[in-house]
Amino acid sequence: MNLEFTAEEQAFRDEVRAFIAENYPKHLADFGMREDMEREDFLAWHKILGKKGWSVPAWPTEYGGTGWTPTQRYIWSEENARASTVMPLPFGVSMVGPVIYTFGNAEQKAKHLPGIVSGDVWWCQGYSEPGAGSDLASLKTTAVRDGDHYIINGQKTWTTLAQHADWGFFLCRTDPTAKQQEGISFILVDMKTPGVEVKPIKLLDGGYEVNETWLTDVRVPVENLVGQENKGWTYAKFLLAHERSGIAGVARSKRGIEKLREIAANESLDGAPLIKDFDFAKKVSQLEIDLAALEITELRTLAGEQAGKGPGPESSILKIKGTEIQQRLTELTLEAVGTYGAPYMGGVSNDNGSNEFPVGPDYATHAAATYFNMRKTSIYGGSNEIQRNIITKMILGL
Amino acid sequence: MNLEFTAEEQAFRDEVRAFIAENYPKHLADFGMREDMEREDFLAWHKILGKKGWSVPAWPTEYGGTGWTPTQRYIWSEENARASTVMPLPFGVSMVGPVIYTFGNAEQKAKHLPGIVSGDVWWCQGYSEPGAGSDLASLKTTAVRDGDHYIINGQKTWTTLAQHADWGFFLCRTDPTAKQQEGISFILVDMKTPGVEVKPIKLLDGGYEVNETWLTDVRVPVENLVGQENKGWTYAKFLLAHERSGIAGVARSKRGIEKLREIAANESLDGAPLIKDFDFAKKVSQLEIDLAALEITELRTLAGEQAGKGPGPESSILKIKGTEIQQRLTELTLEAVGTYGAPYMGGVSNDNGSNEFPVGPDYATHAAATYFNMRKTSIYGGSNEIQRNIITKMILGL
Amino acid sequence: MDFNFTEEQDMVRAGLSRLVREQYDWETRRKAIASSAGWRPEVWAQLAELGILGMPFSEADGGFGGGAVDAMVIMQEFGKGLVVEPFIPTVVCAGGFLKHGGTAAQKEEHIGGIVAGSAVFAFAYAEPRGRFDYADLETTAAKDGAGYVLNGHKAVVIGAPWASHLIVTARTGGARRDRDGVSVFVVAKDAAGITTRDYVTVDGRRASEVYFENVALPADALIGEEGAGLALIELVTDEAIAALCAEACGAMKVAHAMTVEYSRQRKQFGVPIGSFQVLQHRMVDMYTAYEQALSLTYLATLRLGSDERARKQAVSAAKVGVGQAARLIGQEAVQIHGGNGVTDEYAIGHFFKRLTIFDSEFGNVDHHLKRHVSLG
Amino acid sequence: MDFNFTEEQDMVRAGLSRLVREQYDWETRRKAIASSAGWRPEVWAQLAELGILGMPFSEADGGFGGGAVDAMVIMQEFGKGLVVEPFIPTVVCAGGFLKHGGTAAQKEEHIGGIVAGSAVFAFAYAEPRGRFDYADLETTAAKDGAGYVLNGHKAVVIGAPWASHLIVTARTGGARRDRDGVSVFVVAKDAAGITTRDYVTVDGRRASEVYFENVALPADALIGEEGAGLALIELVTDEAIAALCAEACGAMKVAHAMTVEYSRQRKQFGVPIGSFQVLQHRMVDMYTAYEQALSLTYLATLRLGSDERARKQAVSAAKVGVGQAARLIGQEAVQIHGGNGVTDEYAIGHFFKRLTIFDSEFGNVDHHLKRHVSLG
Repeated sequence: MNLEFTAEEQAFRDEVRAFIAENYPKHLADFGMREDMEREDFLAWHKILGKKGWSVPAWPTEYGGTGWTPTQRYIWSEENARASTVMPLPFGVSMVGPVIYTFGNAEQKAKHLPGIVSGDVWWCQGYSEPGAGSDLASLKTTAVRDGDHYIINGQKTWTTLAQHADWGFFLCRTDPTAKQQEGISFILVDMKTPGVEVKPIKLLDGGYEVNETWLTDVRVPVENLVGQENKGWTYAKFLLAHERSGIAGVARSKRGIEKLREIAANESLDGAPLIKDFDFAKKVSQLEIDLAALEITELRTLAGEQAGKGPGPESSILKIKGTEIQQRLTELTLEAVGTYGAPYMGGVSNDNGSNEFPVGPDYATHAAATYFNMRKTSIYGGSNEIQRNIITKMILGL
Repeated sequence: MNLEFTAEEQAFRDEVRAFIAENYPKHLADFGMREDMEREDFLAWHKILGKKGWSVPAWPTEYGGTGWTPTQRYIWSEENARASTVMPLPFGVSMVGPVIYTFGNAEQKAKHLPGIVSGDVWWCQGYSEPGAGSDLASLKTTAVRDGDHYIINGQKTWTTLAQHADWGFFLCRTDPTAKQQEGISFILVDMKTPGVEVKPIKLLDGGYEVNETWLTDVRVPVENLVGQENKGWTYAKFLLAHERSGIAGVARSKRGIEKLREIAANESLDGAPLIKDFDFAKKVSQLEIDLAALEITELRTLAGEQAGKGPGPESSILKIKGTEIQQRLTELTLEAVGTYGAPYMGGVSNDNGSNEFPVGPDYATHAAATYFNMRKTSIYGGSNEIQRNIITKMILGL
Repeated sequence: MDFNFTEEQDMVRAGLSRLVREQYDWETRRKAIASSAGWRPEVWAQLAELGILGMPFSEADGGFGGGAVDAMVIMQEFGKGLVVEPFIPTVVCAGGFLKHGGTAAQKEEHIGGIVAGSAVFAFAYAEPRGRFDYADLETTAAKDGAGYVLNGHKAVVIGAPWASHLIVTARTGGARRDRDGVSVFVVAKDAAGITTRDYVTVDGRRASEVYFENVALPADALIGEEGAGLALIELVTDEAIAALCAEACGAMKVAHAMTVEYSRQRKQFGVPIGSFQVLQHRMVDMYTAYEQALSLTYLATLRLGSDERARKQAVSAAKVGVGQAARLIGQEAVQIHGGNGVTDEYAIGHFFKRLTIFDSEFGNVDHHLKRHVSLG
Repeated sequence: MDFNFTEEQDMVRAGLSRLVREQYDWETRRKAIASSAGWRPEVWAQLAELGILGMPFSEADGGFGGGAVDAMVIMQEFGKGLVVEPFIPTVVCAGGFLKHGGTAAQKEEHIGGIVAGSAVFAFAYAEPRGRFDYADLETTAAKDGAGYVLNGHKAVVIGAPWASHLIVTARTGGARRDRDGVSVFVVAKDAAGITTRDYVTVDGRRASEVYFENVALPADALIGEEGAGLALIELVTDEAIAALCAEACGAMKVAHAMTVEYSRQRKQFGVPIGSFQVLQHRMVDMYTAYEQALSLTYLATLRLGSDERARKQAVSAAKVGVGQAARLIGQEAVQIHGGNGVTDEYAIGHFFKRLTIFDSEFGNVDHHLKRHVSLG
């Protein structure tokens, strides 16, 4: 047992660091909120990594994975967080990709995986439905077989960044007589198919990162069914466990704490830097301690995975603690900026004046919006309550 | 709306303060833990108050109550806490007394109330049973009618200070065919009746304040039934609501915080008094703030009661917050005494030495035991989880 | 001791409750805060008509003889509807400075306008680097003949876009952060040398950065004694905090009720989510936090007239306790609303945002816990 | 990076697990701690035989070449059974002082006895008014010829009633609380001038007040450099904290498992209490807290050999995180056990008591959070 990097690992870290320094697009350095970003901004780094062969490290090497050890993947995350890179979105890389290479057929793999690896194809996720939330199994969207097509009808919600998506993966009910979690299928849909309509949802931070997606008589070829008909729930659960394992966001939160320290060094309290205020510094320390614990917990989980165990219910801990830390971090950042947390920087116009350029210091600009936005993290991806139910059942055995 | 005392109320406070100063037994001043106390120590102040007519302030005046306003009762609690008096135990005064004067017949009132008022009769409570806990309705103790007697069989637990008791009030099942909460009766039992056996339970603090009580073919005259047969659950609920309203313990916790401040002024940290340590002082302030809130909440509840509303589900808040504060107070006191919290002052003998006289400062002696002991407060009297269930149902309407 | 409201207070509450319900419904509010004005002057006029704006002034000053309890009742009702109109800056703050520090002439000049609704005030005290310290001032008012010349930059002045007048704190002597040397001035917003930059706040109000460049103030712009303004500021901001806590209590009560109702309607796994014990107990904890916060708000309000130490203790206790409750209730309400809780469409998110910004007004939880400790 | 245990470590764990299960069951422990000895010397002898007491010493010093990870494995297993035998005072503390600061002669003299089980140590560092500051010493060792004369009073010296030797900290120069002037000595407990007052602790161990009255120490009683002992003490107590955290992890794991099992057996309202969602989620939070605490214990253990700042950060992080988890798990375990949780009869209360006292050993949560901040 030890925490030291081997000489090989140190060399790898240097290689990664140099690669990022040389290749990461300068105009995306230390980028702020996602909602400011264009489609190409999201994909720029992904495409560079695709060419390098580093866009899907966790995948099997035959599909483009790097074959890195957990330690190498840890180093990779750390270095990207250190440089605040805009990482590839998870919908292709961490969600549908693993489902396709695990459960898809040869044609599906050949057709869909390369676009995910290269970053040319943007995927979105059609799981949630209005009125269903974390209760995925109650979904109502139907796919009815019609010759060599499915006709899909229904409404999905919380489809993140679907406004940019080329393809979507949808859970649809293919057997209306089956119970709750049975009779569901996992179907890939070209978002340009007639009948697919994406409407943005305005969130409480003022941004538009999620959508409602209507599917009206959408005709999808049967070859877009992944795995077996009516077995979609199995793939959905597999995907959710995969999704959770990346959700801890340790390296990003580390970088967030660094930024928080920089902000608190600039803000003042009683004539001294805020970071010198014991009360405030203590909250930062507590956050660092909880994050240090989570980092080791994640590394232990990765080590377990390497030892042959797949991502198990332990990943629910990563989801719960990871999102709690992200939320506390953004809350503390809002607290740090003080009075200048109040100005709203969204697009609402105002005859009398501004909201056109920042009020107060730059770092205060998005503090409130980010805090508001991050409330979602304990709700999505299976709410933290659902995660506790999973641990209750799978680990405590109750 | 105002918080000031009227001239009359100020005069009353002076009267109370003078009465306590003149009449409270000197040898019981600032008494420590109850387990050190003899029966007569528990009853001394009660008897003095009984003679004065102040032992049961909340009762209707016809049975010995004082007719005080809520403000006067508040002053009364404050002044007793200020003097750290050993107050009358609740089993007679706050529990069985109100049940008897509300639901009992004339003979029962005449027979039992005077002994409670005077402090001559010690009551204990036979509600809980092994394996039942807060689920009172599942009780198994039976009372079977046999002519003009009931024959009681069963086992009660957590009968507080039953080792001193003259009488007990017991919930017994009189209709074994009825559902859960029906078929229960409220019966008074002379603890000297053959078949009643009291066995002490050792608690984790080392003390013996609760007991298991076995009832084996205990013959009790039917006139000891309070109210109607099989309607005991109604009286039990009435009693529990009454019990809760006194349970906030605000005045005692105020005194406890004063003592904590004294301890923290004596202990040192980094060469200065502990109370000057911002970290520690902040925890004391937070406790004071929560207690101030609870005090007003209790006064609002009392004002509501005066306006004709009986003690309602709001009293569950008093129970929850009151016990949380008591627990945090004792925890903080243990923290304050530092290293000297570890020595055990109970009666375990040790050939090599001591535990015969205090190790460390006097105020450290019972800090750990008190903290351990107070864990019971969130469990007894309907656990805090049960209180939340009550609020869910009665106030939130869910 | 007495915890009853007067008949008049009950009437005010009922009247405002009706006004908010009937004329300040959610859609109306949404349009108003998105409009170029950002508030509803017609509601302000109506409040003047109903006597609400004159409630806490003495009859001698042209008001209706009410006090802090009346302001509490009013702000609770405003909180329930997230009313954005500037009652606290105008009536509680400016009104407070005039009542406690104003000369007869100043009262004469300004209180009538406040009561009638024609004078709207904003309180310009915060500065870019001052955080919660009222004495940490870079704004200066230099003596110039009988008057003063004001220079400086005030940050996030709530309600300033709507204001006709400003109350401004400035240093007339001493070094930055000295207790002595702080003074308070009243100034018309259209005075020469004042520029503002207006914007929307995240909780749907309006505010300005206010810049003073050689603004000439007459001698009678000074409220209270020159250089001794800090005690006055502390008194008035304590009154403002009590009113702000009352507003937060109103908002928390509605946020809690909305959440309970949502949990009753919303189904998951085939049953209302309000049937899940975990959510039930969390809603109980929200309820308990609200009741405790309300108690602290009563305490602060009723102690505003007590000696300084008791007043500050009670006010800081309230700001701490209400701040903690606001955080708990806001966050839990959003969480229990699930995905809908983070949308702009549902009202609950807006309550959450208002309850968030509440903490940063007039000192946050940490600040007031420190003040409470320092009074220990 | 590597999170695997060696085969040898797995064997040690398995062996100790069996020993605790088979020979340290609850009734046996209960009798032992109530006996006049208060511990089980025969278990100590067995630990020596199994090589446990020699595990963390190098082979050159007569040990088995293990390290901090081995101590962690050992203490986790001891924690599971609330083993009271003084592994930390003897092997981790005294062993640590000898390893890091001892001369060849001192190692020669003492390590053999520790490994063989014949020398039992206690670490006398705390003083009645010193709280958690190792430099806040009233005990003095005055130079006397080549040696020293020791005077003072050490408080709550864990395991002292069982000890043959003491490690004592004393001031050889400087003023109270100075970093300089602190020295460390080894002394036989039966040396002339030492008296003790023995007692039971609330968590079932034994401790003493130890009084030194003109105790003559030879020159070679000094461990490390005169007056420069504080850095050595910080290193050794950091090692002790890591081991203590491992013990707490063992105790928490069992307390959690007992609680889950109790919730499965115990019925209320006709169903197991483990079916109530509120209790389920609280047991999940206990589990999560345990896992996070275990991670911090790993981190602290693996950082003991790092540079001073990294070591102190990791150790303080662990003491904070494990302390918070211990509090949560201890209190919740008792609460979920209900009335039975507060009885002496049920084991859970004893785990709670041990986890409570854990916080006050070598600095509590507040102390280490402060240290963490100071290293920030």
